[in-house]
Amino acid sequence: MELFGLYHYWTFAVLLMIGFYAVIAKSNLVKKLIGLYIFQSAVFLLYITMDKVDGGTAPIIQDGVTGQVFSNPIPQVLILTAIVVGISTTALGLAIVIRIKEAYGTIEEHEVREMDHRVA
Amino acid sequence: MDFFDIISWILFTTGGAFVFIGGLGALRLPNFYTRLHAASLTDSIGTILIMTAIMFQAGWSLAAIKLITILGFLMLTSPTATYALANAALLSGMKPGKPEYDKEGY
Amino acid sequence: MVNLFAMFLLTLLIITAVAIVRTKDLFVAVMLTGIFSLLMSANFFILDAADVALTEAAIGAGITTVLLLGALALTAERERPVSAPRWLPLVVVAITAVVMIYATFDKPRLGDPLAPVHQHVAPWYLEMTPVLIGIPNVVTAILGSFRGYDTLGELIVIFTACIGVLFLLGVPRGEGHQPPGNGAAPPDVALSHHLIPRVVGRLIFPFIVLFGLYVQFHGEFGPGGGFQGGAIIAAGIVLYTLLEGENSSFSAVPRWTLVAMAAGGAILYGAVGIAGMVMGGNFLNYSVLSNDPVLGQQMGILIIEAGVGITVCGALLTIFHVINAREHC
Amino acid sequence: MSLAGHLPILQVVVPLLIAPLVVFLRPRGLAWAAAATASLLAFLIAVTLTGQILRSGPVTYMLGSWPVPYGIELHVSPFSALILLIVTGASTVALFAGRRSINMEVNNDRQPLFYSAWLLALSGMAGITVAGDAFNIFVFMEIASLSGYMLIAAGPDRRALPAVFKYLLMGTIGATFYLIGVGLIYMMTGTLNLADMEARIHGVGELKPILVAAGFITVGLALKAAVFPLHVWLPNSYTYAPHMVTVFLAACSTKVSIFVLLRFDFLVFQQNLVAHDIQFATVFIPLAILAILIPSVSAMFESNLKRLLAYSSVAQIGYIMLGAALVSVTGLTAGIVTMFNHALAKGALFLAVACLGTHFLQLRIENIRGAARHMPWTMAAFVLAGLSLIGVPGTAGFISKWYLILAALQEGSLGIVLVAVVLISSLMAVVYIWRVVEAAYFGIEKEGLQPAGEAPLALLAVTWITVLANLYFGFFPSLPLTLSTEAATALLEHLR
Repeated sequence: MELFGLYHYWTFAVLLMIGFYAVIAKSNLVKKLIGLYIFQSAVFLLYITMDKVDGGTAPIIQDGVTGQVFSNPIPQVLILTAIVVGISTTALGLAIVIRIKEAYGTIEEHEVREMDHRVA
Repeated sequence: MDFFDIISWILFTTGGAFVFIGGLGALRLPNFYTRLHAASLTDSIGTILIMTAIMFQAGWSLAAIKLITILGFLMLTSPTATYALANAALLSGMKPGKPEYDKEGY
Repeated sequence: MVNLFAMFLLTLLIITAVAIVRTKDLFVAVMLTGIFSLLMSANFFILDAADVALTEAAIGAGITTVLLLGALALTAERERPVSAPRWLPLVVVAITAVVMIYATFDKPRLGDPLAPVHQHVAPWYLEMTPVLIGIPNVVTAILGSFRGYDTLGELIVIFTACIGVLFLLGVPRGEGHQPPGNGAAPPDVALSHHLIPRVVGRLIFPFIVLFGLYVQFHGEFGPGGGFQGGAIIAAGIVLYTLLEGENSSFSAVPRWTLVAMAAGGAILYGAVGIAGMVMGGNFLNYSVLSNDPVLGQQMGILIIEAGVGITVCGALLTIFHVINAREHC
Repeated sequence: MSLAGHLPILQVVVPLLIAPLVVFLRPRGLAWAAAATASLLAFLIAVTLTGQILRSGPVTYMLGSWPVPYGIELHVSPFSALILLIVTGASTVALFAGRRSINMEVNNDRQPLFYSAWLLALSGMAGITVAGDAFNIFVFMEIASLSGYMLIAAGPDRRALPAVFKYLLMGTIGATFYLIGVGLIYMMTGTLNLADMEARIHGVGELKPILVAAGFITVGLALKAAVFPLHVWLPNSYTYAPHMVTVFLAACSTKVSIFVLLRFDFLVFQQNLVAHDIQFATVFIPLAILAILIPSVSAMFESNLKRLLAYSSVAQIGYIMLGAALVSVTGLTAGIVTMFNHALAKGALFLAVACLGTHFLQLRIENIRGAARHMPWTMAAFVLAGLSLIGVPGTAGFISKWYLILAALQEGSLGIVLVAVVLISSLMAVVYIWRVVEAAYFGIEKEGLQPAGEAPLALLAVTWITVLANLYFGFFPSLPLTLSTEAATALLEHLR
């Protein structure tokens, strides 16, 4: 079952790269923000892949049942925080994109750069 | 393999078949409205069958009650969602009836 | 068998991500982002992370898609192709990918109980939570009490995003209902001609808020807590705003209460921390809140989860209303 | 426990919990008053904390009274005391100076939000400096960055928006790289507490995930700290931000990221990776040399005042990294002292530019020609601060340049090259400071640009206080030096 474990890590690497590529190569600002969101979501996958234990369940300790193997709770706590960081960054980025649209009339980065060069 | 397992097994397969047919329809049918029919198929009959199958698996417990409420909620919202989708499409000028592809070849 | 299903979901995840990057129509990209979050949430559930799956579904699929759609309504719909050289980004991405794959070889096998992650700190939490805090859900115990300082920081992050969006998109102070710009209250452009969705919406709206409250206060016993509860209630009120229109939504939840909720939750959380300090413990020490330490911990966690829920709900609603109101001018 | 015992947490919590309150203070000037008092309080806490640390060594504080590796721990070392002084000092100076200048740039009904974000940026940076937990640093790094983006986006010029969007993208990628690095370390050691991490990383030091984690953390933090090739977001962000925000962020925002970078590289990774110090040196010395030379050249040909000083900031970060890359006690001391002295010099320069900004809308060299006749005090402050930036003896800048040269000379043949680089860049600094001074004193005014008179008194007074601090620490550098030497020895004690 070695391949199955590595598959999780390789998906994380591929998703990271898709997001990273979208942020660098795309010129539409909203597409860049979506790429950034994919980039951050990939990291969640890395953390949650760590917490799996064979035969374990979600770390909720029922009173009656004993001898139950639980998955590791700490990466879940960290990722709860990271998800909210992701949406906060996306929300602020969207507000900036809306302001750019109103100030420049476009949300394509190369057009914004040309308008700045023409003025400067 | 007592009696409940057989029933839930049957329900699972028929529900799965309906979902598959719905998916296939949404892919292959020519224009928007016919595809909407196919997609709504998975929402209605597919959900009912699979939910009841899970209920049989869960037996008579708190989980079964939760499943019933979920089923009720889904039965209320998914037809409304399909209606809202069709209504919005109609309002935005997509004429039903013409079999060929719509404006941008959706 | 489950592993096979997990691999199927992961491949679907990659396909969706590639589709998001390649599509030219931004609405399609936003819808695919919603699907991406849903697949991510399903994946988390298979990896035994129930709390995170609920949060990812509520915040990732729910609120992020609504915000992206709101922003798209104000900006462009299609992405103009650009003929920039593609090789530089590809080279950079390729190098980072090789580094990442290189790192995966010595990683512990997935699910291996002997991995270092499960040896050091995790077993202590799993043993001591029933003893020290006495609530079943270990994740909420760690989130609320053992690493409560992180959650306070987290609350402040979403509060910062809320005042950031408020500052940038300039919603005027709360007096009166007239939105910014043209002054006169615009006619309710709500989906008046969508009668059926309005009726059904009005029917299920109270149940959504009820379910949100259930998730909020059920955080100690099952997956749930402040973040998820706040996000679900916010999604419910967003649905109400979409169906009934902006003005009736503000009559239900006035604008200034939203900012008050966003700030109030953070202050409530800090106040609990300082109360612990005043009563002799360190910052965020709930055991000193009452004579029985375990009861004190449970009381502390309940209050701060309420603070988290209030702030998350207030912040997400403020961000939505600001983007939604912006549309009129 | 007495109040003195709670100082580390009060340092972060005081501005953190006053920020949500400031949002409700609508009457004119009340928001500014609350923010100024909170910042002053934070500065006083930092000073008492520094006194405590000088007397009794590093202070740790357990949050929620949980035992060490299970709860979150705050760790205040001499190095963090120095950074706390820089952060709270810069914020207090900028707030007390900038009331009129901020009124000009941010309209009144949005000022409560502006000052709330200011306090959040301050508490975010203070949170990073005192944190002892790797993930906690990420959370407070996000707080500091998000509020920083908002403060920069408050700039009146529309070009602030694309600049801050690029900063948001690069900052978030940097923070996420850091998160990946922490995740990989957590995967191999099972702990997030920095002190605990050092101990447990021994056995797994050679495994691939730890090497990749070191790479990711260093690149992510270098991106946030604007180290040379990754600094492209800095010039435009500081140019188009409001003047007071530039004063605040230029003095401390990149230094906090360098603080975390050095802590990780010298505490967590240093002792475990064989030949790490040589890798660190071979990577960062060439980068530092490029960082010192290329931005100085572009500063020489830059006509916008604030972008000129922003390029010089990137060069100064190059000095700090050069000092650190020498991996010796004097080298590290030089790097850390440069942080303190650069904050003083650059803060004073940007304050002087803010004084000019109250009268000139376009802060370009050709626009401020002949400004010295009408604003003598401002330009005098600019000259003295410029001397400190160049490193003329008797000013704070000289101390850092002196220690840098001392450390470089210990490196033998390579040292000669480094000393040459430091001297060349000092000459370049003379050139671009002189271009401004010459235009201000000897240039003929452009017609129709009559500045009414001196800058507002509060702004001018605070500028002069900072300039005098520059001179004071030039003659009596004992405080920053003792803190830096203690920090350097703490960082390098593992190596011996």
